[in-house]
Amino acid sequence: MNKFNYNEVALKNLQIQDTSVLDRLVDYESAREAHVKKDHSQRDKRMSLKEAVTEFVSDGDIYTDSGFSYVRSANQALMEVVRQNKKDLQMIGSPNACSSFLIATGNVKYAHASYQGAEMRGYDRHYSIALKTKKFRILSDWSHGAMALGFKAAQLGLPGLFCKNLLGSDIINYNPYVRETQNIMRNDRDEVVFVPALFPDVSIIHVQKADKFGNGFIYGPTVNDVAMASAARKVILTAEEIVPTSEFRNNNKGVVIPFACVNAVVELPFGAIPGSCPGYYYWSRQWWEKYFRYAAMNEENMQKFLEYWLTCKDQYEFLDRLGGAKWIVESRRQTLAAEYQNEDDRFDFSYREWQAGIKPEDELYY
Amino acid sequence: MNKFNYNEVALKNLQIQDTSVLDRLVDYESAREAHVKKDHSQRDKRMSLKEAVTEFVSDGDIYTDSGFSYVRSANQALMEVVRQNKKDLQMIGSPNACSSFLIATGNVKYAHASYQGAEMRGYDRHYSIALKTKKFRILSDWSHGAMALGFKAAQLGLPGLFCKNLLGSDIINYNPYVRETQNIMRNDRDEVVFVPALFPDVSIIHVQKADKFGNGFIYGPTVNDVAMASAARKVILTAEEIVPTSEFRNNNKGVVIPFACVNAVVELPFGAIPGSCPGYYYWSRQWWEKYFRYAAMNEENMQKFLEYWLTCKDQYEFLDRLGGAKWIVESRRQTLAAEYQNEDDRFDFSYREWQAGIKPEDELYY
Amino acid sequence: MQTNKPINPLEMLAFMISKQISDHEIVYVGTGLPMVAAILAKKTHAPHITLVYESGAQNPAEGGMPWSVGGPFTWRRSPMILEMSYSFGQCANGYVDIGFLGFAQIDKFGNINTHMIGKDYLNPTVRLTGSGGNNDLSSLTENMVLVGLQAADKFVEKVDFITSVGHYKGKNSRKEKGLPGNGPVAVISQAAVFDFEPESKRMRVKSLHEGVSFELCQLACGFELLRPEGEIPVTEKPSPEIIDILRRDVDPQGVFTSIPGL
Amino acid sequence: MQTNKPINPLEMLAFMISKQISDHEIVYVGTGLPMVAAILAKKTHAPHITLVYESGAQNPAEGGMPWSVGGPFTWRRSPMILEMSYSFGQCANGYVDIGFLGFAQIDKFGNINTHMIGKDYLNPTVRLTGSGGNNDLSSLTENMVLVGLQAADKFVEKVDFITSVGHYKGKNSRKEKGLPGNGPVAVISQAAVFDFEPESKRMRVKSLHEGVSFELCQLACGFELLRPEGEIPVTEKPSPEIIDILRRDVDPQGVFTSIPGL
Repeated sequence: MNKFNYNEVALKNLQIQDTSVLDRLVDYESAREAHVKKDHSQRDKRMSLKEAVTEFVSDGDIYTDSGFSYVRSANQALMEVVRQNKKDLQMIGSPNACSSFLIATGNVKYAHASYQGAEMRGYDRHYSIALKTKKFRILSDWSHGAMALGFKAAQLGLPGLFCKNLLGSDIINYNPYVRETQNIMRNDRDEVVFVPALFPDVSIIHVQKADKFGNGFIYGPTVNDVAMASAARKVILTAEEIVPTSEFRNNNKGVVIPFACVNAVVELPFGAIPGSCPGYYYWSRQWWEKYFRYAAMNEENMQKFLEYWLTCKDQYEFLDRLGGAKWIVESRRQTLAAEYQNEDDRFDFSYREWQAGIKPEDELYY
Repeated sequence: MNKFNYNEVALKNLQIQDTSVLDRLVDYESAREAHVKKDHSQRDKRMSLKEAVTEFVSDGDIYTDSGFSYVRSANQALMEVVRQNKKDLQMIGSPNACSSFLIATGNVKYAHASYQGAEMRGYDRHYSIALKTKKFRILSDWSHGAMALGFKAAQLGLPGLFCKNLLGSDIINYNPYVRETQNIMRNDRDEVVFVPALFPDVSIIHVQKADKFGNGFIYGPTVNDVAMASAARKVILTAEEIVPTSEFRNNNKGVVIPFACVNAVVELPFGAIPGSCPGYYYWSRQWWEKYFRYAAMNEENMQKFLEYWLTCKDQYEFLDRLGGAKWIVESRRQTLAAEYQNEDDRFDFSYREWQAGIKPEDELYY
Repeated sequence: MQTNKPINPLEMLAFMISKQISDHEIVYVGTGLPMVAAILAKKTHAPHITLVYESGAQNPAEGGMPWSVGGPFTWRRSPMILEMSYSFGQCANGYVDIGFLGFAQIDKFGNINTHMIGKDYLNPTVRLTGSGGNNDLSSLTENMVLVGLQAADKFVEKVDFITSVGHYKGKNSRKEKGLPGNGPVAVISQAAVFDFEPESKRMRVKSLHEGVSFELCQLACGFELLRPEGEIPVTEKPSPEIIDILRRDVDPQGVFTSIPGL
Repeated sequence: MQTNKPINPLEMLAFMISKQISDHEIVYVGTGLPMVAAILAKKTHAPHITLVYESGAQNPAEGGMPWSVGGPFTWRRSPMILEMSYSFGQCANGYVDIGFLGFAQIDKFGNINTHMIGKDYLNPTVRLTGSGGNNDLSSLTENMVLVGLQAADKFVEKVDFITSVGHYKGKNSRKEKGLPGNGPVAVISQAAVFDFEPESKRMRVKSLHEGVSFELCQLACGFELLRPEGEIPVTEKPSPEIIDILRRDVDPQGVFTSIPGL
């Protein structure tokens, strides 16, 4: 008998025969065991990105990363995952907008899907093509809210919870983890959806500031990051800056990641590029436009695009290709003006969109 | 058929025949309706304490208040509830340590009990006596964690959730709302406890700072206050200070109560006395000692004690009886030193404990 | 920006969406036109609304147009930012009055699809974005407004995938299914504004845009549309003052409301 | 403070509790003696521990002794303070290594009562505090240490009310019931330190305090105590250095560890 009770309709619809690939995401016992076994002392956990990914990302891991689409995603750490060629990964996140290149590179084999796309820039053609050509498989389909609740349940120490999200939708028929059931509190008919707690193997979280123990500070939307840090069996924190703990003691309002969850602290300035990091830099709008409008159109484009960008040996090389010193200064000015931390009165956010046929000299990645 | 499915064993053990008294706490539909009907605009909600309690506390209401035992409880607002002689109230909170005087005054008829006592100063004798003499009844028994999850479920918009708290304990046999059940996610035996979302009628929350719209800022532990603000059908905010919204826009890390939940904003300096308010004043240690060591010993003492303290017409009169100007200055110095916001190097926290037989001139309420 | 240029279809759409917003409401917006519309509403007939976003951002200070719901313009100088689970929780709790959603397909009961085009989930003609917050808003928010392009293969008898339940199987079925809120109250396309007939909960023309006949509207729709009693009104057009505000104050660079060549 | 004064029972208790704490642990403490003990541990053999509290306070800067778990000494200059639900959530998640609880009654499997004395819930002899966080810590934390006064009517065959499950019905029943963690690993009284026999999970004397015989200890216990193999050790006493640290650095005013007249 399988320990886990999966939604049979969804298993059939998704043609999942071997359910063992699903187990770890909802195995709260093994997650707790992993949490218990972490070193709980306030010790120096700093290491290089290379070391952190080598030690804490394994083939087959269910991984998630931080932020919201273009914002504060752990892009540079994910590129190290590609460099180290980790295999058979499962991706999960709400959204995972920036992760589809890990499908193109062959590192991600499975997705727990909630949203993949470019918001108003449209859907991700590469994702659609890759799904049809079986480059990866969807193991479970979600809404943002339901997935967020799964992470939140984990953080709160709940085996699962009831919600009204997903009720009546087809998503339930393509998600082995959730199902419709009756609200236990009611005698009259009151359908609810059961969502189990979700435990990624590894959460890679980019933050503005961390101390060497792993207390992490996030400015701007935290999205699901605090929950994912508590839930994951392993946590890598990449940070724009490492600050002394006293900074957090003098202002505790921003600390959201507790050190005890964290396995590795990586000082990684510009760790979110080509995405944005609130307070530090704006996203590279042209880069994403080129990604979605050129690279994602077909496999050949994608490989050409990634060959250029993923051959950077670190974020500094990547930065230089984005525009170097000028990019650093401009993108900082952009984000601060957008955040209204700098005067935005005469600030001009306009730029030239990336379009097919753009001249190389007009490719400026900010 | 009753709409709500109560734990039959608990109903029997608690001798609750008419279950309608239980319904509102778990009626998420009527709570949502109340939330929908609130005026959601950012309008000036300031009014006097008297007006707020008149308008938003009704006889029979399930009420809760803020903070944690001595800390940031809405004591002065509760005293106004007594002055206005609201009847048949149900109290709920984790803990409700400061509310037992509302039983003595006859305002509270029912308790959803989680903890009543003085921590290391012992249990609350008055509460014990009042229970035995049927001055109030317990409608449901809780642990802090399970109750906190009930409020949290409400804030997250969940009809209910599963946890491991309470499992196997007698608390379940004295709580009509919870029960043991099987984890839906598992085929093997995995018992969990179902906890429904909890919706108080009115949450009275004391905060350090609020704007006139009801955005509330809390410094120090927030405990369950954010969840209770989201859950309650009505919310009264009392605040040490009313600040312009721009203060929150310049530092959003402390705002925790969203304005949309709030019905009334009351400027109420010293609204937590005789309890403490972090950043503003320490608690009156002797007052609580006298409460637990003298007043709580028997009905006569309690009535004498309350006659003295509850005849204050407002918090200023109460302040004067605590020690007036000197109390204000001393208690501020105490809390800032304890918080390490002031130098504590030569600071002496010692004081004379209230003991039976203490001379009146030694009664100094700080 | 020339204010005497005739209104273009995107501007018209922004205006119609804005009219769905009443003053004093809390409005859940995404990027793109609904965002433009909400800010237009705020600058015209609904100055007291509060904008909230899926990223958890709440009530930003006025500024530019966000390109992403996680971007700074959604949370610039916000008094608070919620975690995502709480951002949807506020909908479930009844604090959000109205939300806006796009779709790739819609059926006559306002059930919508943002998942895929095709019949086989494992091998779709096109895989789209998936739900994101679409399902959550539809499931939890008090009132929903759906905005999308109208064509016979987009307004369909049966959507290829129900991402989000609107009025489910019609009549009282949404409520019976256990979903809170009123479901979709309006659908806005480039041809018409629709509401839902109160009894059957079937989509009904409420007003037709200038120059669009009911027959034309029906031609661009894969299911039978209901018509209102009496003559069908023409959709209200914005006054020159409102067009002016839209062009000058809301989207001065025309990022969302300009059409190349128009 | 005279450091050559003989150790008093409260100081002894604080020392014994402190010995339950290993270095590098995250320790969930309440007010009173466990608090004193945790700080003593931190200043002696366990400098790298982190203290967390039911109020949500985490890892306060060193300072005075808190009178309430919500009071400033539990969260002074804390890097973070959790909401209560998350404070217990960290236990459920396996991040808390050890917690300390008091009790009014305990049975041989370490199930404890802080609710009431008497047989009738509706009319108890005495109503005590109720659970507070007692049940939550017992249910969720990896290892629990129980601290209380030993007497035949407190160490009982059957507690009047099970506030918190320890080893439930003995043997593997805690785990079978679905509770995480190891349950109680030690009980500390004024007479002895106890552990639980690994197979039956029944309470067993681990060491007896100086001057206490097994027979005396059994007399002050309402159920049959197990004895360890061989000679029962005498409970370790603190060195003069540790007594000195306790009196001078941990509780200099003797708020928790002084006994009037001693």
